[in-house]
Order: sequence, then structure tokens, then C-alpha cells
Amino acid sequence: MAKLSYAKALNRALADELERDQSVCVLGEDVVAGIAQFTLGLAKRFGTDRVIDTPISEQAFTSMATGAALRGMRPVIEFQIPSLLFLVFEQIANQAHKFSLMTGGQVSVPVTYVVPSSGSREGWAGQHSDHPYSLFAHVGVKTIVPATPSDAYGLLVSAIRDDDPVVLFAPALAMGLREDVTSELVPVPIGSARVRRPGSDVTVVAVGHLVSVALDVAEELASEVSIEVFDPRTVYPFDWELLAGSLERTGRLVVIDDSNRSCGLGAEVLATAAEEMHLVAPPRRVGRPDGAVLPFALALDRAIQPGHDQLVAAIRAVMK
Amino acid sequence: MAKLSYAKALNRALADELERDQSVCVLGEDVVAGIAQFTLGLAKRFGTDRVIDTPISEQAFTSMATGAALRGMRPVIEFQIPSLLFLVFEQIANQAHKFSLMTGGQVSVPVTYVVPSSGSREGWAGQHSDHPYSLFAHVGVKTIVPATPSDAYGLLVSAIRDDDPVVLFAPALAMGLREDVTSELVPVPIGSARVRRPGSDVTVVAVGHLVSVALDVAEELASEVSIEVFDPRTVYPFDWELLAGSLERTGRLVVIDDSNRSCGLGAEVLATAAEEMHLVAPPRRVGRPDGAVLPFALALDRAIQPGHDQLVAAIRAVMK
Amino acid sequence: MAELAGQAVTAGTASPPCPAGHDPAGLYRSMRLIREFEECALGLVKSGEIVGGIHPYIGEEAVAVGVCAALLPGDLITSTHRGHGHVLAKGSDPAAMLAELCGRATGLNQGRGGSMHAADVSAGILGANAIVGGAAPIAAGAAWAARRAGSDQVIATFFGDGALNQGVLLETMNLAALWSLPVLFVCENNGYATTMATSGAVAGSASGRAAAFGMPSVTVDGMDVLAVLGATTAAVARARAGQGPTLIEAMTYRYGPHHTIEQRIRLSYRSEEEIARWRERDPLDIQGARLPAATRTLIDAEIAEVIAAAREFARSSPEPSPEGALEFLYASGLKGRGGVADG
Amino acid sequence: MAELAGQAVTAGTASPPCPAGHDPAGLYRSMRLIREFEECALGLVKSGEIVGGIHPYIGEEAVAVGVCAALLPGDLITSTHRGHGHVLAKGSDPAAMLAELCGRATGLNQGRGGSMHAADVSAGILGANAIVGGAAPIAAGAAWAARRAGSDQVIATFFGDGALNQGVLLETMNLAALWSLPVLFVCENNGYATTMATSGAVAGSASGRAAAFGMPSVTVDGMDVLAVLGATTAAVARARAGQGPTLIEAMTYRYGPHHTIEQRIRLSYRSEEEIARWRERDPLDIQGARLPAATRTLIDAEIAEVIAAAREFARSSPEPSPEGALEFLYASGLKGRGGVADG
Ligand SMILES: Cc1ncc(C[n+]2csc(CCOP(=O)(O)OP(=O)(O)O)c2C)c(N)n1
Ligand SMILES: Cc1ncc(C[n+]2csc(CCOP(=O)(O)OP(=O)(O)O)c2C)c(N)n1
Ligand SMILES: [Mg+2]
Ligand SMILES: [Mg+2]
Repeated sequence: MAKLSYAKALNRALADELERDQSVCVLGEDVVAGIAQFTLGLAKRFGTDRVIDTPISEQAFTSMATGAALRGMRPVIEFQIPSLLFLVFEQIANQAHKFSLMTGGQVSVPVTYVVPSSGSREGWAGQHSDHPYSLFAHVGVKTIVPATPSDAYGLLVSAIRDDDPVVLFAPALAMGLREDVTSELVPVPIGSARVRRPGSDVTVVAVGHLVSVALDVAEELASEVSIEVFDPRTVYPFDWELLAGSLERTGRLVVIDDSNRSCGLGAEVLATAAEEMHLVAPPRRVGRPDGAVLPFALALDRAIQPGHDQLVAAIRAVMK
Repeated sequence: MAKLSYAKALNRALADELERDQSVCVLGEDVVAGIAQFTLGLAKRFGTDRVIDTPISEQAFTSMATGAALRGMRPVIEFQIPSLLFLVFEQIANQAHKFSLMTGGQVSVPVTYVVPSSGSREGWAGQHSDHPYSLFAHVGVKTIVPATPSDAYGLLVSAIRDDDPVVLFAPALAMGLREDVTSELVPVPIGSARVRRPGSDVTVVAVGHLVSVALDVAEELASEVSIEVFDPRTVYPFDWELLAGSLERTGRLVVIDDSNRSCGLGAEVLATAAEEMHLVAPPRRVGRPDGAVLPFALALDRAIQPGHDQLVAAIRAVMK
Repeated sequence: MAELAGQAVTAGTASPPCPAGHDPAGLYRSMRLIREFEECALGLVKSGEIVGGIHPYIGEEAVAVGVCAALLPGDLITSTHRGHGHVLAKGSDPAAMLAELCGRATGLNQGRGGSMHAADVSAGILGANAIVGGAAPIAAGAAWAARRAGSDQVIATFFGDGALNQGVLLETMNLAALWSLPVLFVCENNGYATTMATSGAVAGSASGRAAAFGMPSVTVDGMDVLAVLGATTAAVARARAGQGPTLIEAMTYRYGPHHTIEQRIRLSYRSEEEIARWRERDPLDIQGARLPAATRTLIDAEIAEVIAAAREFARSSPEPSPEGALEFLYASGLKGRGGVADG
Repeated sequence: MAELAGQAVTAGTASPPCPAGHDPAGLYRSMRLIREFEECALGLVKSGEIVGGIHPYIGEEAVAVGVCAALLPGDLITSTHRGHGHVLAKGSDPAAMLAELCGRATGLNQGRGGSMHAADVSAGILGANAIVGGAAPIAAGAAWAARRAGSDQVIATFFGDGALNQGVLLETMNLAALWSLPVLFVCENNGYATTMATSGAVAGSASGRAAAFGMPSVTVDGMDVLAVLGATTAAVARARAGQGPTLIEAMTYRYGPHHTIEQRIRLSYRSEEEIARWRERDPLDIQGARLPAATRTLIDAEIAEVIAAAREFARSSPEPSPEGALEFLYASGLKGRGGVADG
């Protein structure tokens, strides 16, 4: 079978769902032209009444998707940059997320929000480089950060079919990944993690593009330490059961993720593990610094992002 | 000396700073009338060109405060409800917070955002009852949740004088507190916590109005367990040093705070403690459930909020 | 205006409008229902049976009733923080609405929503919204979905003068005009946003905002239900014909406080004389005067009974059980973790 | 328009305007500087010396120059994602600007901002902004502060046609009109927001939006620097006199891609003919034709040298040290924790 790229996987998931279900549509800026890759070719195939270019009115069209969802549609919204999620935080966290409970279950809001190329893309600097998935995990909106093309496909399909709002982050540094797809692409359940590599000494929870980094490190340190690489895939709801099982075996935990440190996903994983799971040594996390704002110059941008060397150091620290 | 209420303390802090510094002004909805108590009487005393009613244009006036701060003013903005912070998340997290770094230190943005009556006020239901301070701790905006009238005074004064943006949450359930003020009201440094009650068996980190709950529980369980009540006062930056000292003595940790569980402040405290501090038993946190949306009916609203009974259970759990 | 209104009253009775009807008595009845409902609710706030208070709609009844009477039962609305009138005018059961305000399991939202979130999808009410301007794009989205589904549904989205300065409302007007969506933007201009006079907040005007997006608008006497009905009927016809949105600005007034909390604070943003002046043009009196006195008396008595029964229903209804506090949080049935670690 | 423009050129030279001057050669020089700067920057994007790419301003030079020439040195501007022209027109050092784009320690922002965040407070530039519509309220706030400080400063806030549908911009227009703030809302209408034609996104018009808030507006030929200068001069006079904001819509065109990334994707949202048609009215040619040929040649040669020197400066400047990655994060000097736990 052919190599499937991450971007193409998202594109195919969307095409398949547009094909399968007439209530699915795609809204966003420049989605007809497909400048973010994700929607390339879809307008041509499905028409511009299902793949719809919007004005630069993120707040309005985000809540319009909510309204359309209340009337039976399953809109997918594309945001061009991660920080646009700040701009529509009200519309997602305070409107879409709350309708089901507030109405006593009268309605559901099946909207999917997608940010292709989230996190730092080199040279995009302060206002375009956040990776704010922890914010959605905090308010309790289902949040997905796929690490591989087949997961990107399968999780996006599940998100679109899900009856709740779901945010999908496609990390900029994963968008170029390619995968040999040997079996059919299938939906991946939201909330189920996956052990990417089994190991017995330490569990490394790695998110999104950092899964590859963790796998590399695991290989590299193989003679020194047996590393289990755990990919949550869904950051909210998190697959605590699978993690507990992993820690039952390893008793050691390192989390590497690309969000800010304070109150980020790493904090949640460490906290839950400390509360409820088997730990024989202090856990460690690797992420962006507190309050990180990515500076423009490449060397500065890179200095702030979590990566290989810090992960190696953290693994060695928990093994001490 | 007289009893000082929490609301009055905030009011006095503002009056003192308006008096002291001509660059301070207050902006918000209905601040002239002072319907949120916080600004009562200030327009009369300082004039409506320093205490200014705005249209319901939160996004515009929040960034206007940023612009005014770039030109030397020190605006204080009042938001009537906590979820308005969702609406202006872009303006605070992506604009005000980032200007200093992005400009290479050319400017600073000394704006203070205040939410009097944050968290659940009985009967305000889904869209008005959030307590989203963890969101600001995540993006790295200085964030304060005072527990007492004198701290409310001292921290607000410090926030106004601070050269960075600062968010102050005044918990609804603290707004009615009164305190015997025996000495002069003074600024309280941002980032410094306080041990409210010393103890030797377990450290209870309690935030905002939950400090009183923790003190009550400490008293109640005094014969059973010696509880140290730790009030962070500032949730970002957190006073890790003082916490480490406390845990050095107790080795046991419970956090009670009124934000959602996942990626909330409780997670951060547990994670940091697990990473770096002395713990002899698994820590525990008490907060709102994952993804909490407060239902309207009082019994339901209360069922979701952290409180006395859960704290007692958590303390007993860590002492086991 | 009177002309337009006159037309409207006699027009379009082929399919039965909901629920006030176009007949003068029905319109009066619906307004009386709202008035008495609000009086009753104020009592329940005082007695503590409604927790947290309400934003009373008294004085503005003609707007909700005039607008909703121009809609068909299958049409939709979204409402505001001051929403009881809209919900009742669109046809929700007052007993279930009152039970909602009292936080009962029998309430419209099973006690989960309360005053500011009352929703009744079966009656076409997509929800009150506690965020100023927050419902407008939701309404536009529903209208958009209706159009795509080939339906000729129309949706009216209510908002106050305060919302005229909220970005998302203006964005929505642009989109609705651009895409010719069947939305009625109903601005209830009651002169104030809490304590802020409209003139202190709104540069330009409501109709100027509509014009900015090429949207027609009409300003009507919001104390006269026939004026509102007339203007709305014309806007509904336009929307149903695919000619896009209209802004309807209804000039009205709230007699009472912004919110019942206000009763505890002394505020002086408006004068007693101003209130008295508006009360002279009470919408119930204006419409009542068009009816035989006997009809009015009959309706008043009937409504008194309806409200008494609603109160009885609300009071005797069970409260929801705390175990179900997180029911409905996720439509998919996901159960998040509680606020305390297990074990 | 020509009338207005004619007036402006001869008026107000008592205090020296910045930095183009009002004289025809100065205006041309400033536009040529921007053009050559952008050509140079495009080369540096290609060579990888500018990381991440840029939004080139080529074709729109008359707008930045016409607006900034009407301002005094002490006046202020805010800029956009397509901001190089504004920054240069307002008087920043091209070498420091180019160094910023190359991420050097000698850059305007010490390499922290890059193309979309260039700021130079000493020259009155309160920053480019990467969020569409994001700078307008910041500009209004600065104007408000200036007024309170008793200054007669004016601030021009640039934005594109795409921003006309962004709520916060409309909220800001209302506030600026309401409070009579000395703000010039400069809409660079280049016909597109990325691939979206203005007609597909904007119901109504730019001037209609100004009218909605009772704000005067003027639409000018954005390819003719004198037209822009004239309209802006009138607006500046009004703002300085305390008569409030004006919207200036400059009809212009970008010759190149929305962003240099676009060069890698095949897009077909506009035709080659359309581009060619606009190129016929090149702003440099229009203004150049008003000068003696020799003057033009002289200026072109001078600018070539300035740009060559700027490139040399940028290239030879040091990169900032990674240890300082979080410098300036907090103005108060707070040091947050790093991304990894210590010890
Ligand atoms: C976005 C937003 N800002 C502020 C509030 C607080 N608030 C609730 S109602 C209100 C006034 C609304 O005035 P208007 O729109 O005129 O409606 P009215 O109350 O007069 O019916 C305000 C400021 C809110 N709910 N939402
Ligand atoms: C609020 C927001 N939405 C989307 C984007 C992504 N984006 C950057 S530039 C742009 C187009 C802007 O068009 P316009 O305002 O006309 O300016 P132009 O690029 O034509 O100069 C978009 C959609 C953004 N930066 N900010
Ligand atoms: Mg009003
Ligand atoms: Mg444009």
C-alpha cells in the first residue's frame, strides 16, 4: 500500500465523511482553495455549498456551527492558526460545550474544530505558535492530538461522528509525517490511548509529534533503559486505565508534551499518576516553560520547545 | 479597628491607587453605578473620566486598556462575570501577555483585570459560574485569588503597581467575608503564599474562599490530625519555595480548589510536588469534576462544588 | 407603521400562527400571561423559591408577543437573559417554565438551565442565552441549516440595545446578510443596558448597523403589539421568500429593575418620571383597549388561574436528585471524573 | 479627490512631516524604499535567511506612504501582518527592520518579533499585529490615553478588507466614534483576504460600516499617494481638532502572493489579467511620473544603496543567544520555571 501523509489522512477522513453523511460540511477561511492542505480538492468534489469559505468572523461562524448542529448538521470548522481558538473560546467553552447540560439533554452539538499546523511553525513567532490543547482539557471539551497519519484519519472520523464538540490539533511538526498504511483505515475511538512501544523500566507519555521523538529516544537508549512509549491520542478524555496498567509494570513516568508547563497536560498526567497509580520514583515532565511566548528568531523558538535532549535528561533523572 | 469586608477592601485598594497615581483608571460595565460593589462611590470621588462606563464591547475595551497601558496608563478593568474572560481570552493571552517579549522589551502592559464574584453564585447556572483561573496560570498571566479582605486589598494594590497584566479573581463566596483589621493595610507581594495555620501531618493547599473551609476542617479534625493550611494567594506565579518547606515538614498534600479537575491548579500543585518535593503518601486534590458545567438547581450546583466533606475525606485518605 | 400593522392583523391567517394568534384577544392574552407570570416569578424570588433572581420582562410584553405571533409554530427563536416573555410567547407551557425557574425536575430543562437558559426545542425555542449577543450566531446557524434542509423556517433572534455593541452580533449580521439567511434580528431597545443609557453606549443607531451590511431595518413602537406584529410579518415574508434578514428595532421599556438583585442596591440611573411616562403607554392597556371590557376581564381571570396552577405545579414538583448533577454533560454519554480522586 | 489631494500637498508644512515629507520626491523615495525592501526580503526568504516567510506589501506602497506622510513624527500607528510598508513609511531604520526579519539581535525587536510583530515605539510604531483586527482597539486605547494626557497625537491603525468582518474592529469603531478618539481607521482594500474576494465576504461596504457608527469616511485611490495623502490630511486635521475618527478606505492591490508560502501552492483565485491591469497603475510610476526623470534615477540609485547596506547589516549582525529565549517575557522581571523540572 501507499505511503499516507498526515495531511492527506486528514483530507481523506473528511472526504469519506462528506461522502458518507450529507449532514457533514466544512467551514472556514480559504477552505475552498485548501491553503492549509486539509481541505484540498474537497470543494471541487463536494461543491461549495458543503465546503464553505467564510469571512474572517471566527466568533460568528463558530457559533453558527453550533446553531447548525442544533438542527442536525455535523459541521467541521477549520481554524488557520491555533490562537484563533483563543478568539472563539467563549463560543466553544461557554456555548457549544454547555448546551447539552444546560438544556437538560434536549440537544447535542456535534461540531468538530480542526487546527491543522498547530504549535510552532518555524518563523511564525509569538501570536501564531501556541499549542493550547490543555485549555480544552481543562474546560472539558473532547480534545485530540493524533501522532500518526492513520490515527489522524481514524480520530477525525470519530470526532465527526461524535455527538459532542471535539477539538483536533494537528501538530505542525507532524503534518509532514508519512506512514505505510498496510490495512484499511478505520475509526479510532476517542479516549483510547496506545502503547507505541512496550518497555519495562519507564513509561514515557508523549503527545502528537513528540511520539516520534520518544520512539527515537527509546531506540537510542535501548541498551541503557527499557522505555515504554505511551501515546494518549486523546488528551481529554484521557485513557487512565491504560496508563495505570503501564505504570503498574514500570513504576516510572515521564511526560513530554508541547504545551506550557503550568496547568498543562503534563501536570494532569503527573497529578493523576501521583494520586492513583504505581510510582516508585518521582515523575518528570518536559514541556514548554511557564507562560511561554515563542520568540521569532529560530534559535530562540527552538530553545523553548520540548525535545530530544530534555527527554533524555528526564528519563535518566527518573531512573536514578 | 473596624471590620473590613472583602468587597470594601477591593474598593479601598482601588480608591487608594486612584488617589496615589493619576495613571490609574477603572473601566467596565456599570462601574459608575458600582453594581458589582467593587467600584461603589469611586466615580463620585474621582470623576467619570477616571471611572468609566463602557459599552458591552469587552473585546474592544480590553485591548483598549492594552493600548492605553502602552502609553503609560495603568487601567483596571472590571468584568461582571467570570466567563467574560473567555470572551477576551485572545485580548489577554495573545495580546497583552505577549507584547513585552514580542517587542523585545520595548513596552510593558500594566493592566489589571478584576472579576468580582467569580465562581458559582447560587442560581446563576451554566454560563455565569465558571472559575477559570487555571486558564491564566496555563498561559502564564499573573493570577491572584485572595482569600481574605486584607489580602484582597494588598494584592490588588500590588497588581495595579505591577508592570505586567494581572488577573484578580474575587470568589463570590469570599465577597461577604469580614476581617478585623488590626494593622495598616499594606501591599502584598505577588507570588508570595502564606501559611494560615501551621500543622505537622498534612499540608492543605486551599484557594480563595476554600481557605476558610480548610481552616474549619483543620479545627474540626485537630484532635485527629495536625493540618497545615497553605494559602497560595497567587496561583501564578506560585510560591513553590514555601510549599516545599511545608511539605518538608508534613510530607502529605491535599489541594482544594474551585476549578475543574483536569489541568487545573490542583493538577499543577500535585505535579510539582510529585516531581520535586517531599511526599510520603499519595497526594489528593478536591475540585470541580472534569468538564464541569454548573446546573441551575441549587442542589445540583452544590453537588459539583468542592467543599467540607470531600476535604475531610481527602485528608483522611492521605493519612491512611 | 399603523398602516403596516393594520395590514398585518388581517393578513396571513390561513395557517394558524402560534400561540397568540393574530386575533386581538389572543395577542392580549399572551401579553397578560407574560405579565402575570413575571409577577408570580417576582414573588417566588422574594420568597426564595426562585434562587438567584430574574431579569423581569414587565413592560416589554408587546415585543415578544408581536414577534412570535408573526411566526408559524415550526419557526424558531433564540432568547436572552431577559427571556421569559419570549419563551411564553413562542408557546412553552408556563407551568414547565415556572418549574424550571424553581429548579424542579419537571422544568423545561429538568432544572438544569434556570431563568437564563430556558430552552424548549419542541416549541422552537433554541434557548435563552446568558451572554449578551451570544445567541445571534446560533440563530443564524440554525437558519442556515434550515435553508440547506430545504425548509422555509424562519428564526427570530432577540437581543437588547446593549448587544448592538457586541462584535459577534455585528459579525453575524454581516454573515446573515451575505448569505441571505432567514433571520429576524429583533432588537429590544429598552433604553438601557443595565445602568447604561443607550445614548452613552451606541454611536450611530440600530438601523445604521443594519444598513452597514445592506440589511433592511424597521423601527417600531414596541409598546404596541400590532405595530410589532405588522413589522415582523413583513420581515417574515421577506425571510421566507429567501430575501434575507431584517432588523426590527422595537422601542420599549422595562418597568422594573435590570435584575432583581438591583432591588437591594440604590441606583439612580433613571428617574421616576421617566418610568411613569412609559407606564402611561402600557402595552396591555393599549391592546386591552381594543377589546370589549368583558373579554379582557375574562382573559384576566383565565390567566390568573393558569398562573396559579403553574405555581402549584412548580411548587409541588420534585427537585432533581443531586446524583444526577452531571447528567447530560456529554451527549455522547461520556462520564468525566468527579472532583475528587477515587479511593 | 484630486482637489483634496492638491490642497494637502501644499498645506501644513510648518512642522516637518515624517518621514516622506510632503514633497513629491520624498513621497516617491519612501515608496521606492518599501518596494526595494520587499524585493530584498523576498530574496532573503528564498535563500532561507528569513525563516517562515513574509506577507509582501508590493503594490500597496502608496497607502502606507500617503497615510504616514500626513502624520507628524510624534503621531502613532499600528500595523498588520502585511506591515513592512507601514513600519518603513513611519520612519523606522530599514537596516534594523531587515535585521528583525532575519532574526538578529540588532533587529527592531532584538529578533523577538519578526515580520508580523515589528514594533518601534521610538518611531511611534506600536506594533504590527498577527491577528486580523487585533491592533485596532490597541490603537484606540493609545489614542484615548493621548487625549487624556492632553496631547494632540493622532494614531492611524492599518487593517485589510478582511478585518471589516472582525467583531472587535467594529466594536472599536463604535467606541472611537462614541468617545471622539483621534483615530484614523485605514482600510487597505486590496480586494482579497488571502483567497477570499471582498465581495464574497463583505455585505455592505467599508464606508457603510463607518456610517453605522456615525463616523465619516472617504474612499480613495490607493495607488495614488497624493490621493491618500490628501484624504488622510483632512482626517488628521479633524482628529487633531477633537472631532473624532475617520475611516479611510484605500483601494489598492497586492501584486504578489498573500504570503510567500503561497508560491509553493497553485492557487487560482485571481487572474493574471487582473494582476496585469493593476500593475498598469503602479503607484511608483504614478508618483514617479510627477518627478523629473533625473530625480527619479537619483532616488532609485540611493535606495539601492540603502537596501544593500541594510542587507549587509542584517547579514552581519549576530543572532540572539538561546539563553535569552525568555528575556522580556515579563516586564516586571519575573522568571517563570523552564519547561523541565530542575534536578
Ligand atoms: C457579553 C456580556 N457582557 C456582559 C454581560 C452582563 N450583562 C448581563 S445583561 C447586561 C445588560 C444587557 O443590556 P441589553 O442588551 O440592553 O438588554 P436588557 O437587559 O436591557 O434587556 C449585561 C451587561 C453579559 N451577560 N454578557
Ligand atoms: C483573526 C484572524 N483570523 C485569521 C487569520 C489568518 N489570516 C492572516 S492574514 C488573513 C487575510 C487577511 O486579509 P486582509 O485583512 O484583507 O489583509 P491582506 O492580507 O489582504 O492585507 C488571514 C485570514 C488571522 N491572522 N487572524
Ligand atoms: Mg436594554
Ligand atoms: Mg485584503
